[in-house]
Amino acid sequence: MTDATSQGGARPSGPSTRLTAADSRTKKRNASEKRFRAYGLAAIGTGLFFLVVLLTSIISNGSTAFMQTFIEVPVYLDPEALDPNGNRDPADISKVSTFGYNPLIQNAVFEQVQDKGIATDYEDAGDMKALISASAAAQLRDRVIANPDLIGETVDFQILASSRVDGYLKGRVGRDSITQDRNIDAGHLDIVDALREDGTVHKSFNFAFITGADASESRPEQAGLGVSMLGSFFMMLVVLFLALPIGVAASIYLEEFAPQNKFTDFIEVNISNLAAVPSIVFGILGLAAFIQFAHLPQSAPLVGGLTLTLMTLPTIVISTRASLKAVPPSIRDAALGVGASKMQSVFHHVLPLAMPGILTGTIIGLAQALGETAPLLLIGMVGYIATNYPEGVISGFMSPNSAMPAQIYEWAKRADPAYYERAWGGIIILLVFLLVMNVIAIVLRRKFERRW
Amino acid sequence: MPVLWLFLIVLALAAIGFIAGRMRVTSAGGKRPHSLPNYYGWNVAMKVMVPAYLALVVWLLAQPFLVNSQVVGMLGDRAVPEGSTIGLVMSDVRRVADGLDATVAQGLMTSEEANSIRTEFTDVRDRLGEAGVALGSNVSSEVLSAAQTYRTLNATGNFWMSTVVILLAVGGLAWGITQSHGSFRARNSVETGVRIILLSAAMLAILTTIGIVLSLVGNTWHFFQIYPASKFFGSFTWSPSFGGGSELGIWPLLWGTLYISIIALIVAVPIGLFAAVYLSEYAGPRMRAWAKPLLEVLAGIPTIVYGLFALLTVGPLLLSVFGRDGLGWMQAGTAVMTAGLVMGIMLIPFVSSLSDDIINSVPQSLRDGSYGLGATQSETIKQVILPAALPGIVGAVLLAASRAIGETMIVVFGAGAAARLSLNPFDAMTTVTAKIVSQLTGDADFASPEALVAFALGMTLFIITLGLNVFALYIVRKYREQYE
Amino acid sequence: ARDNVQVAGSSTVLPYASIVAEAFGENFDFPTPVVESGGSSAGLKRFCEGVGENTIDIANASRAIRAGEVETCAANGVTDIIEVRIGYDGIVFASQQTGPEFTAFEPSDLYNALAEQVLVDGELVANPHTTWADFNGDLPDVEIAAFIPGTKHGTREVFEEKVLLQGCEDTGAMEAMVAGGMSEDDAEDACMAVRTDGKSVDIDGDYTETLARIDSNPNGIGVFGLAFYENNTDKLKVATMSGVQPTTETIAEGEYPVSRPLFFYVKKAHIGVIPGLKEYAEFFVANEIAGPNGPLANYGLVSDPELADTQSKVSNEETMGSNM
Amino acid sequence: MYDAPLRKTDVEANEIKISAKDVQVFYGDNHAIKDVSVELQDKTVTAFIGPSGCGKSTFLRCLNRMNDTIDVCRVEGLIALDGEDIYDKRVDPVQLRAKVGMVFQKPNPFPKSIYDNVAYGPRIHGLAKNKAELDDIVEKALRRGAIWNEVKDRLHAPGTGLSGGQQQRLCIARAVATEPEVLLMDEPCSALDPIATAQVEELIDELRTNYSVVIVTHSMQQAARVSQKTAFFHLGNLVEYGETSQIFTNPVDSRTESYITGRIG
Amino acid sequence: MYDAPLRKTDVEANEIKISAKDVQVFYGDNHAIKDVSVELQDKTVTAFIGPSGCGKSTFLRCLNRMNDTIDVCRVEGLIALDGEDIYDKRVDPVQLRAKVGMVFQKPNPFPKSIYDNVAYGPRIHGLAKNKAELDDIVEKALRRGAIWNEVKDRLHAPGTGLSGGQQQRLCIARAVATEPEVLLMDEPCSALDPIATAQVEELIDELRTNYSVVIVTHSMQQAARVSQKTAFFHLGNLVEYGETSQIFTNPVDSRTESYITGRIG
Ligand SMILES: Nc1ncnc2c1ncn2[C@@H]1O[C@H](COP(=O)(O)OP(=O)(O)OP(=O)(O)O)[C@@H](O)[C@H]1O
Ligand SMILES: Nc1ncnc2c1ncn2[C@@H]1O[C@H](COP(=O)(O)OP(=O)(O)OP(=O)(O)O)[C@@H](O)[C@H]1O
Ligand SMILES: [Mg+2]
Ligand SMILES: [Mg+2]
Ligand SMILES: O=P([O-])([O-])[O-]
Repeated sequence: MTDATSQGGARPSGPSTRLTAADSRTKKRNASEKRFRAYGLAAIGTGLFFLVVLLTSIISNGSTAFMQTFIEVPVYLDPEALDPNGNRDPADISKVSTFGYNPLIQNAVFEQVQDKGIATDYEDAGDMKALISASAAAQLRDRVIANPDLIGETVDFQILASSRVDGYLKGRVGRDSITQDRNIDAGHLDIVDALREDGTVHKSFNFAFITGADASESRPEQAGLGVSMLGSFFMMLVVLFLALPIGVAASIYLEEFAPQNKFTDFIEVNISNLAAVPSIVFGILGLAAFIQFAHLPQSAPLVGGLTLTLMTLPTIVISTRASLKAVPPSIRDAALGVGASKMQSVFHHVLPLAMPGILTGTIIGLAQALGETAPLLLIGMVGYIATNYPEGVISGFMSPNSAMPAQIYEWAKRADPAYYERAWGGIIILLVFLLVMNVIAIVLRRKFERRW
Repeated sequence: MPVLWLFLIVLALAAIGFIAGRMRVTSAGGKRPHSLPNYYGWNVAMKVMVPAYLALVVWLLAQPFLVNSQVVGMLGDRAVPEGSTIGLVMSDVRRVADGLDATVAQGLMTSEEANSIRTEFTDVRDRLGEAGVALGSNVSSEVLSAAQTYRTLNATGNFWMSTVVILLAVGGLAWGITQSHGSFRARNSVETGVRIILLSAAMLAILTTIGIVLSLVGNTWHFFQIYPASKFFGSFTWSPSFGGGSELGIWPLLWGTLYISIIALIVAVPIGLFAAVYLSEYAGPRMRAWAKPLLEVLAGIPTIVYGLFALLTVGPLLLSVFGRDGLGWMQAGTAVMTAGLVMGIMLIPFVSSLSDDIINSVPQSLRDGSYGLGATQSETIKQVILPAALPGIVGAVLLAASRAIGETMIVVFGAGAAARLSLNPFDAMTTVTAKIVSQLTGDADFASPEALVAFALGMTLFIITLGLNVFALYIVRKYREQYE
Repeated sequence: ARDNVQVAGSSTVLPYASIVAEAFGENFDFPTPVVESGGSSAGLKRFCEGVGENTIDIANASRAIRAGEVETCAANGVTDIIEVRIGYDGIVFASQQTGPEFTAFEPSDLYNALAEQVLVDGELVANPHTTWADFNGDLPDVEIAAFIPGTKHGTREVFEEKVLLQGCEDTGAMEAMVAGGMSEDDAEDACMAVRTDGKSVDIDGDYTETLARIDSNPNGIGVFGLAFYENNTDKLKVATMSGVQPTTETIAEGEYPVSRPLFFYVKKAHIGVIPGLKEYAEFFVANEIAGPNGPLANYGLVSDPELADTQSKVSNEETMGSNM
Repeated sequence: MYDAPLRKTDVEANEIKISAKDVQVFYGDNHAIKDVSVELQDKTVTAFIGPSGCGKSTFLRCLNRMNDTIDVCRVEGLIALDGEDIYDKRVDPVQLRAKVGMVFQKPNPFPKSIYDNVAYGPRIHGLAKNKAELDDIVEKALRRGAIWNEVKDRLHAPGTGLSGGQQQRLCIARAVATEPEVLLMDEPCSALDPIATAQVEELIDELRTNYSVVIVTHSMQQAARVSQKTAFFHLGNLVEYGETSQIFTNPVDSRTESYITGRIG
Repeated sequence: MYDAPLRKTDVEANEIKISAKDVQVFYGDNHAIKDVSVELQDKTVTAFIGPSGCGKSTFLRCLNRMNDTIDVCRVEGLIALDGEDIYDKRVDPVQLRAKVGMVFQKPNPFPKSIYDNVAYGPRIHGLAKNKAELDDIVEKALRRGAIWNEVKDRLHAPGTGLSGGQQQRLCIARAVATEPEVLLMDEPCSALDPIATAQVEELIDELRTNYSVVIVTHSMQQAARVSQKTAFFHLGNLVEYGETSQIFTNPVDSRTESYITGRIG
């Protein structure tokens, strides 16, 4: 074939080779090119395929969480039960506990059943309990305490149906499966069917799932993600405003200023090692450092944010350093040559060019922080916590709260299958939250991208 | 003066200083100043803020201690009821003091009243209750007077704090402004400041490391006192049990960690790299704009979802191929393979996105050089671009590997909880991290080796990964010296 | 200053604690207590960290506090602890609703299926059984696949002691071991050793994971808490143990053998300091909450027949170690 | 297979290697090459001259489709190599560039060793059967690039650690190592000292016996010395194209004349 | 011998601007500059000539401590600017580089607009009080860089989209915009056509009235045309340094002579 040593350097195929007709070697190379390209496409395809599979299973499992079954009934607010002293004194009214409100609601539903002439074997209003969410009494009580004048009147009241009823309408609970169920009977389902006919029982969009607070095990129908979303929000604020600047600053120091010595090597190794520390160990650290040592409040998003900051830092540092490294030295030279200081050359030229990588690191780091549960376990943000809206910004950072992934994790563990659907629904919200969070970074990243 | 106010005042002074410092050099005329006017501004602002805020922080940290010890001294032992501690009494004191503050703030009590009320004449619990401050019990007279002292001390402290901070700020302002003349090297001064900031940011990594070591070392020590290190490092069995007599050998867990991480990387690195290469070299801008963020969603899906995905989808799928009905290699859906595959999927964006950015910043002239020689695009990528981007790609892969080592949920759901040494990737195994979590959140006596082993595991893993990182640094260095 | 009650600990107790906390928040002027999960051990550890606002007030536990833990507590100044038993957690064996007929077990069946060593024809051998019918013709002839709590769970201890050990004695394996020269203690340990060939799978996660395993394996048998089972009766069917159906009643009466008590521990020093602490503890054990008709029992807690004692203990703030 | 090379020096007889017809190049809205038609002969050195920014590099890059890599760049018109339209859809730019090699204006060594820089092309084109053959090819190329003596002791040092002129010669060596039929050289001697320049010019002369060479240069002397044909570009137009001797002694166009006579370098 | 017009030359009276004494430069083990001592005069153009790879760029980069950025590079000996040791610890390299500007061998525009490329230096040095003044400075610099006409309509287009020669002139404009006292130019005309070269040479001549200029060039003619002093480097040694006219007409060292006479450029 080739005689590479011959004078003048003969080519295997003279000038006559046509450009459009490839020789065998070119064919091979082109085939390998095609293969390579196909691998790339296949890799992206695989990634996207998994994404689609995951998203479909998330959406198909979770979309039902956004609909909820309600019962709409007029409730008579019996003064005898709610204000035994008859003086409308708020202090007295608030002495009546939720247990006092339950019969009123059960009566209301039972009357509705009788008014509509629905045939049923139940004779006692108390039997209606299975249809009604335990949250209804608390809701009604709040409303009465806020407006004691309502007592004695009949108010139209939209109450949550119990999770079993909701499950029945969503097809999760079937007539044969309830034969084993202690909480609800076939007779109840007959009533539900009848009430649904006339619209007393209906499904509608459940804003409370997005905005509401967590509920106890026995009230899945009431549980919402709103409060823990705020928890995540405040944590992410902490992470973003600490991890990003600190991470970028540390990277700049290490990549651009640090002298090459044992000490900076030590810092460098430490940072990459921190990336491999299991997140739960950061929880141990957070508990020791922030709660036990610094006496910050327990279960507070501030502490969670600080802990996650420490966890996210290595990710940001590693990606930032990688992209700083990729900026060609001639750019630095150019800046130094016109008399810019090192600091100026870094901040004016190198950093903007490294921005895409920094933003990528931020996106990935924040995504990781947003989805992390394990460290929160140890600083008290997992469990039954997200029950109250924080009042104001300071309490947003300081008062006990959970976070979205912790809430979802908690729901996924709960026994009532109604929580299973909510866990998936929660994941949908989490992903939307993540996307919203990332859009800014992605848009910025596209702005900064350039080739030179 | 509330801290926020103080903070804002200093900030305002800094702003004034900035403008003044700037103005002084710009209006001076004559020779061109050493640095840009803004640097003089920043120099003054820095001199206003740094000492003042430092003092503020130190004061805020120290004052509670001092006030506390004063009040504690005043209370004496007498005031501490049986079974309580001075610490708890103090938190009662603080709560009452805060309560009085809140009541005064809401206008339910005058401040003289707050300082003079006595338990004998007023039901303090009730009065505070009106302001929405709940107390656990009735307030004793000692506590109330201690709370009143506490308030006065704090008020004095706050007064002096404000004075000192403002004085410092003003002093800094004066100092900074006198410095603001053309020959002063303001830029160098500011840059030194910035450099110190950068260095301290890097030092945070060391602080974190020290923190981790400190929070692990005590309990690890404890563990090795009740469980011999020789067995921990020497035994090949991991079988904790509540009744005692557990065997806690780390090897099966280390092996599981290694095995699962390797499989995860075998999945993630090629897919991620190929995806990155395609995105940065082949894909059109539209595709890139969409595919990259979409792949990044994979990194944002909570790991519990991956865990469930492993358990419910991937496990059964693998079982149908490699299980009894297929090749017969697999006992159950949960296995190293299941967890590794799913973890690999999660790690794809770690490799792809970062590498994409790095590859994208390889100068175009190198590509041109290669195309000009008649190289195909893939040859260019394989032989010119990837080597040039290698340091960054190594970083991305290390990051992914780190994530793989640290991951829990996927292992718990996907790999099974069996600790065993086996070569079969279709066997169930578990990892160090998963066991740290399970032993830490388990039911065992927290002073028993079964619970404390979590710390020893954490410590060991920490040291091992440290060693690996030192090794990686060494390799990267060696490689880097060859080129560039 | 902290003004909410801070609770941490067992994830088994968490559901009940959350129901109580929710009702407490609705009906009292105190803020809703914060109930963290994280496991009995972690909860007690934080409980014993010391007294003061930055430590928790109550630890939930699915087992009694151990002597060593009490010592650590004392060393850290946590001396006065009120132990509150809230009821019992039933532990049940369940399988897929539509799966094979696993309806009745004896401890010996589970022993034969899951132990490391079993007695076959009078000989102690490594467990050779692959199907349930291998040793008990009444059981379905399907492959053994059991999902039992991992070694982190207290339930595992109960399972080992009340089922495996019992089965070991019932089958005579225990006797054979002792006869074979083992000490009593070693024999007990051997009885409780679970086979490691993959027929028995440890679950380190929670019952949802066990349920998912059973869902994907029709022959699977799983160990669940009673409350969990009762919420998932549409998917699971429960087996009797020694002929007794597990219900809150049979467990309360002591007929169903496999159960464990649940507790919470109150730091007495915090009573009077943390607003609502005592009220919460009292509310938890009040009849309308923890009684046989209260929401906790409704949810699956086996209510404690001696609830009245507990109530008086709480209201008198009786600590452990003082005369009870 | 391959017949022994014909050594012809007389220009007239040479066939046309590359022909361009009505070529237009746009960078976005910027019309950088306007209506250029030219026929470049085989076994000939053609020089492109013209003031900076007139489009010499741009046009050169059209000849082996290097412009494909610039997003904003759009090429119209017909360019044919051996009669084949190189912008034809079926044409593989890779094969084209293997035939039409290029030395860039800014030296761009790969961040690899000097050896690997040169061996890169022969490796991808499979020009060597074994290591020894490859070593040979590398040495020969470096010799032809007039840099062998300077780098023979540091073949495995990075190519980016060379001086500017050394890098430029390395890039020349790299380009000739793949034995292209046409070699496009964009100011190959801009960073070279006179001696190195002479060596490169010798190389160009040697290459001419088998291949065609197109060289962009700012040095009239160099154009006059090495080329047989010269093309003068101005503001994107090909103003004049012809025998080098004629262009330098007797330009037709006034712009050419003023460019040449205004010469200094 | 050499006969291009020598522009004269009032060398005598100028003081010494930069003095180097026993300078050694190492790249790792590679001893690139050996024992160089030289005194560069104020208001004078000094040319560095010598074969490729002899250490001209390296020595040039020592004069404003650009070598600090190369990890493996180590400088020994004394270099003083206006009598002050520039490698003294107390010396701020930034201030030094503001005084001693540099044009690099490979054009390296920032990936920013043309305007921003030039305005960057004046901005960080605070040379303009307002936008109008800055515009003025930019325009003046671009004019001095002989590129104003080509870019005045695209000041906000990226500097990286210019032709090679245009980039080089942009870099010259960028360097003069900051008004350095000493300007180091590493082959500033290598990619320039004769006309642009003449314009740059004019600029250099103009600069000389106030500043010192050091220029590395491979063109003997250029060295002869623009410089008053010439230094000839060979294999890392400063072989000869003296009046340009003397070096070119009457070199002392035989190596100088053979380099000059072997000229082709
Ligand atoms: N970054 C570097 N690392 C290692 N060696 C280098 C580096 N830069 C230059 N050298 C070596 O130092 C010597 C002098 O290089 P220098 O760039 O100063 O040459 P020069 O005179 O400018 O040549 P040219 O005219 O080709 O630009 C050369 O042998 C070169 O290979
Ligand atoms: N990538 C690009 N994007 C936009 N415009 C460009 C680009 N490259 C070149 N140009 C413009 O096209 C015109 C021709 O440029 P070209 O590089 O072909 O000039 P040239 O003749 O090679 O000049 P020089 O001798 O300075 O290298 C110039 O006006 C230049 O600014
Ligand atoms: Mg050009
Ligand atoms: Mg040079
Ligand atoms: O969470 P547990 O301690 O009950 O297993």
